[in-house]
Amino acid sequence: MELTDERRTEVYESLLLTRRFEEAVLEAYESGGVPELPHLSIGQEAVGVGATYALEEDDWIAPSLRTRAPILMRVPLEEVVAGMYGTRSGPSEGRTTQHHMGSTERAILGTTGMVGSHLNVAVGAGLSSRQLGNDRVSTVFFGDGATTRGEFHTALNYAAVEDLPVVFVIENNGWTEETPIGQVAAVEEDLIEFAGHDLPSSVVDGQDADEVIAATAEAAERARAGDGPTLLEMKTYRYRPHAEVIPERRDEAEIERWKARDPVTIYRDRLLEEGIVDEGWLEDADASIRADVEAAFQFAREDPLPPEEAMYQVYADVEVDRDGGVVR
Amino acid sequence: MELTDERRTEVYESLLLTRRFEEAVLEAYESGGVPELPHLSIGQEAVGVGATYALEEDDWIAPSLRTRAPILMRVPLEEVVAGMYGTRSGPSEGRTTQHHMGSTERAILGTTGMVGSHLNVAVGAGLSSRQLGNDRVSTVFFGDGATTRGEFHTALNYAAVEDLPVVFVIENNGWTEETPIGQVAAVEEDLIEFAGHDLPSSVVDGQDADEVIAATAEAAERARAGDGPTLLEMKTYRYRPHAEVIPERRDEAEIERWKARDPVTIYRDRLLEEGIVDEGWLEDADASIRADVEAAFQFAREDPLPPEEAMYQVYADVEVDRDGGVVR
Amino acid sequence: MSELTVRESINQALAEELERDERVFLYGEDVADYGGLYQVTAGLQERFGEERVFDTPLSETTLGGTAVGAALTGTRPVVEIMFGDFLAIVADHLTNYAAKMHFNYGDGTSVPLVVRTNYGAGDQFGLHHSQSPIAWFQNVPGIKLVAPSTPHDYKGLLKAAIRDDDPVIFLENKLRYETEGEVPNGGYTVPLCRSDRKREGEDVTVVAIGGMVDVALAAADRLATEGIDVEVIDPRTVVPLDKEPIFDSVRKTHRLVVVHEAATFGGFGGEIAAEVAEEALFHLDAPIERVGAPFTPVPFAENLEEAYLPDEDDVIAAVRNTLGE
Amino acid sequence: MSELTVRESINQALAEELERDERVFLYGEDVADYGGLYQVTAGLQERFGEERVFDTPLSETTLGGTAVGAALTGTRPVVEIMFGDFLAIVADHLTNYAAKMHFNYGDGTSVPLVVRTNYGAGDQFGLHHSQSPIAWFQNVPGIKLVAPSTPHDYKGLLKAAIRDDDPVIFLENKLRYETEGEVPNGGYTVPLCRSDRKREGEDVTVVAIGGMVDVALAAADRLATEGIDVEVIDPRTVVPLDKEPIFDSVRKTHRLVVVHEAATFGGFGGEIAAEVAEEALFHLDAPIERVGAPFTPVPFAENLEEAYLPDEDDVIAAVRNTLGE
Ligand SMILES: Cc1ncc(C[n+]2csc(CCOP(=O)(O)OP(=O)(O)O)c2C)c(N)n1
Ligand SMILES: Cc1ncc(C[n+]2csc(CCOP(=O)(O)OP(=O)(O)O)c2C)c(N)n1
Ligand SMILES: [Mg+2]
Ligand SMILES: [Mg+2]
Repeated sequence: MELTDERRTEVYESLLLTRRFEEAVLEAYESGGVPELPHLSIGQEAVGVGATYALEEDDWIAPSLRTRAPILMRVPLEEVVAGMYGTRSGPSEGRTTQHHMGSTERAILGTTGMVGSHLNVAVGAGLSSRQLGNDRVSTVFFGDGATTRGEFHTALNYAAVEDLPVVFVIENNGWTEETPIGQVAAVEEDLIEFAGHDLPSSVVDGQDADEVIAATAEAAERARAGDGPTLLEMKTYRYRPHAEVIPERRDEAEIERWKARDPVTIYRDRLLEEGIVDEGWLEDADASIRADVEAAFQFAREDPLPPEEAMYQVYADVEVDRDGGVVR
Repeated sequence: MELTDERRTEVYESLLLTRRFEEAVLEAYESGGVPELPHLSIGQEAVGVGATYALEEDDWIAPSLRTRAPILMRVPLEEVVAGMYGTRSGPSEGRTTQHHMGSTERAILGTTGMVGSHLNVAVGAGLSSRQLGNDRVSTVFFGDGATTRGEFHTALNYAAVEDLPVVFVIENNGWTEETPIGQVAAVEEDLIEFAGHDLPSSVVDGQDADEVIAATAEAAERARAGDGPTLLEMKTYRYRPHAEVIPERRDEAEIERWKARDPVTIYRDRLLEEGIVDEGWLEDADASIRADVEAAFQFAREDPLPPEEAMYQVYADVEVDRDGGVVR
Repeated sequence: MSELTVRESINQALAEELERDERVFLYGEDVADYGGLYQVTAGLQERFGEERVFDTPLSETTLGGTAVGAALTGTRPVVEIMFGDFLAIVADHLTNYAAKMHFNYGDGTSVPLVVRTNYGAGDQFGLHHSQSPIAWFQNVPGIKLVAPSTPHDYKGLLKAAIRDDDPVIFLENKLRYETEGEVPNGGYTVPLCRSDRKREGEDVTVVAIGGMVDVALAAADRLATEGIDVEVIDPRTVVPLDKEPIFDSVRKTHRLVVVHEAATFGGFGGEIAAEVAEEALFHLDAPIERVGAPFTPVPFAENLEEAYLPDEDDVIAAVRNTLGE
Repeated sequence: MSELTVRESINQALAEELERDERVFLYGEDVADYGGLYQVTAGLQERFGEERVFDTPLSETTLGGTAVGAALTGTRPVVEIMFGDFLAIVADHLTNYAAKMHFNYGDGTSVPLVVRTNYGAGDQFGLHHSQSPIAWFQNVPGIKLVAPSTPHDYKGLLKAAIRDDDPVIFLENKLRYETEGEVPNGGYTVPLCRSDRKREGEDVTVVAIGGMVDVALAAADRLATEGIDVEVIDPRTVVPLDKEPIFDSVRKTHRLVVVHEAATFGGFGGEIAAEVAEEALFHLDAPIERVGAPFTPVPFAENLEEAYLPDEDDVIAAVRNTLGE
């Protein structure tokens, strides 16, 4: 994948959008509150941005509960924010939270609240690609904690056995809620050790969007060529607690160490250094993104709640009343 | 573990008992029929015999649906055969089939018909050992097919994370029902490749009881010393189809290749060669085992069916009627 | 019309739908070359190729998960779970994923998958290969549960299930794969979510599910010789439920017996009884009778399993009870 | 007596049982140092040490499987499954293992484990963290399902569950961890499998489950001001069910309303209604009313979730219906 200067500025804009969006979520949560409990990815932006950037627009993406960037890159901001507020213009008219949203048009696979249950689902998308003879790649994001579920083994195995076009992206932020992953995963060092499966795997610097893009692009190419799945372990970190109700208990020094490798800063400095952008451009970009985010929140706050009928979208192919009875 | 001559003749007797027992099951099935559908382990005897022999009598054993030897080594023959006939003297008074039997006194963990669901259960027995501060090791047998379930990953991981006293024994007979394991497991060569987990693992000649004993004894010692679990892959083969209703579709040459390394013959020849037994002893042993097996079948055929009340053993701590109502 | 077994009628349905729609594919443990443990898919791989009919690892969560993923992305997977008991292993993917994604999306995306599995006791397969798992999913909005009774319905309902846009658990009674019956030639379907009156009668309504429809009909025949005229309703799709025909029948007969194979307590029969107790209480001339298994796991021993499984005599006794006999 | 929250009463029960019996241990995701997502196990690791209270990987099948194995081999695991929705992931170990092993053994071996989990909507946690999973297990012989309502019962029932030799799913209503109530000091237990009359009344019987007991009692108070005298029965253990007190109450009041939080269709209320329709039909002066959620996943939006969740007004309307008002 060739990264022109223009493309790299887009990458930066996506990083910044993700950052500014989540900062706004945090602010909104801490002032008036937001109905959807925030599980912020601040600090992890390069993983989602880089991987999504390396893919085609119609490649399937199966986000984890924390993967925010791909959603922001593919879905209009207003819709995402409305999703958090549970208002009418959200991705499911308020039926579900925004971080489980699915959209076939945007090639986002809806997920469940069961961490890791989406891995085999993403493999199923790969199966569809094979059955339909198209070359859509399926990329699934999941945390380090999810690697200790059985789904991790079975999904890797099946994708590898069938050489399906799937890219597995571990967002390894070192923690599964309040437990350090090292305490619950029987590996010496890296989680890819788990995968004795016959598939390529590598560890990637998840703070560096360019590294993420390169690794994902290579994996996607392999998938598209019919050479099967790849496992990528992206080392990253979240600056915030698991969810906003949970107190911060991690080591201050650990947090600071990671902040010194901030993915937005790394990318900004690189663009500056390479003379691709200047301070003026950066300020403009930031201002415009902030304005967009602000407008989206404004929109969502004014968006009405859904009508009660929104709830009754349970079956696609039959009309059913609220008591489970078929309407003739 | 020191193997005296006497002990080695016991090993041989267990191999032969398992063989003769299953031959009798087959014969009974092909003539009049046996209520429990036989899933025979003929050809695989050395795995169960060797591993069980390497353990203490109160070490927990969690058999697979095919593991026959440990049950025969720990449970009176009459009871086992009655279990197949579903008669009153079976291990659960006819409530369940013999191959799911559990017995706390004989340290056999009851299993379910869900291949592989017992792996974490066996790990739980290891947890009990730790909690109770005893040194009982838990050994779980499972087929190659079971390694493609999520349970395999999660059980290995948890046992390794907690350094629990568990020995994992893969009875790799190359087939999962009608599918060759190579077709559904993404490994280059051996199933232990799956286990990138931080635990010792090795491939063992499952046709040679002495090898099985040595490997299991070492693993059990490690477990008892508090050094955690071991994964052993025992290469073996079943001579019969998956179950007796299923036609044989495997390559004749493959079957013959394995029969040339028959575990009973290997052990008999070795005992003869080393002068530990002579032909006369072998004949006597065979005759006596055959007589025992015959008597056990005779017993079971005459054993009455259970009384209907046998079925109502559902709760240990409350009396419940057949309609789920509590009896006051 | 031809005389087909249930096995053949399912096989035909699969073949016709594989033929009709390129998006349909079939997979599961040993379903391909071997043709499935019960030989229901025999010959299909040969006919449609390895890309349309294929085997999988021994991993039900992969079966459940990939079927959801495939269904969400434009194909129509038909997956075989070897025994209904194993649905417990895919309960997460069925309950939390398949059932909820249409609700979860906002663009009409649905989950057109079919999980074929079998259920039922009577062959001494023991407590883990004989359960009747309907109740595990009866309270899960978004799932469709289909349990046919005749070769005709098996074929037509399976074809409809494959064409249906919702996730369907298709329950095959493993004791009745050999049952024969008339099946029309050609590509008919039987609509989901429509119950069927399998026998018309005036005196007592019997609602029977899946394999118990045969039992109810046999009981009705025996009762007819004594002049007791039983109506037998077969819901066919149990979730969601086509309730009105049941209410109508009870309003006519004033008596209700519900029959299924699972334990009575907590079983789907309770739902039917409750519905009638709400909607048609004052039409009832007798307490509702439920016929089902005792609240125990399925026992293995021949005599115990026989005592466990509801049979004609149980249905007849229940009908007589409603008649105050 | 002290005034304790539900959270505190559960924590006390755990502490007392850990203290009393060396075989008891507590584990789950983040239950140890952190004290559990809902802080129910706070302080217990500090007090009882890392060998008795510990964290696990994010693997519910390990939690379910190891709890069964530990319970079969002499210990008494208490395992926390973070949300009741995740029971679908351990359904195999609960349904096929825990529930069946006492039956499967012949020597009296049982499976004394407790799965603590929470359930319930009302906090906008969405469709995968709000379900009420009772029905998933209501047809599973061998499991005990306990859903307490008051701090007093939470403590006493949990202690009894830990001492009980059968596998218990202990359901905590996550909206009510802060609910306060009188709890006796010292080590009482409340017996499993015994329902409790939470309010005596003459006119209508309301059987309410778990979190809905509060709702029923509040409705009863409001109705009392109009002279309608409601009796509220709390089964506490729903499987197996202590049926007689329900029948007795209906024989007295001649009217029944059943209230639970799960969807009405296919929910446990159907079983209760069916039992009454069989046992006490001619004592009923009005059709049985069921109050529950609509047959949809739990919606997220504030107004939708409010419309979804049964409330006092729904109970009051149902009671009025039974009175023909
Ligand atoms: C199956 C399941 N188990 C437990 C949880 C509760 N839970 C939500 S997020 C989480 C931690 C996930 O850690 P990780 O996979 O590393 O992702 P991260 O939160 O770090 O992005 C847990 C335990 C859940 N949602 N689903
Ligand atoms: C969870 C589950 N899936 C599928 C089956 C059906 N089944 C029974 S045995 C078997 C093959 C097991 O193969 P393997 O683990 O290699 O053991 P083997 O039979 O070779 O001893 C299968 C698929 C089952 N019993 N349980
Ligand atoms: Mg993490
Ligand atoms: Mg095998």
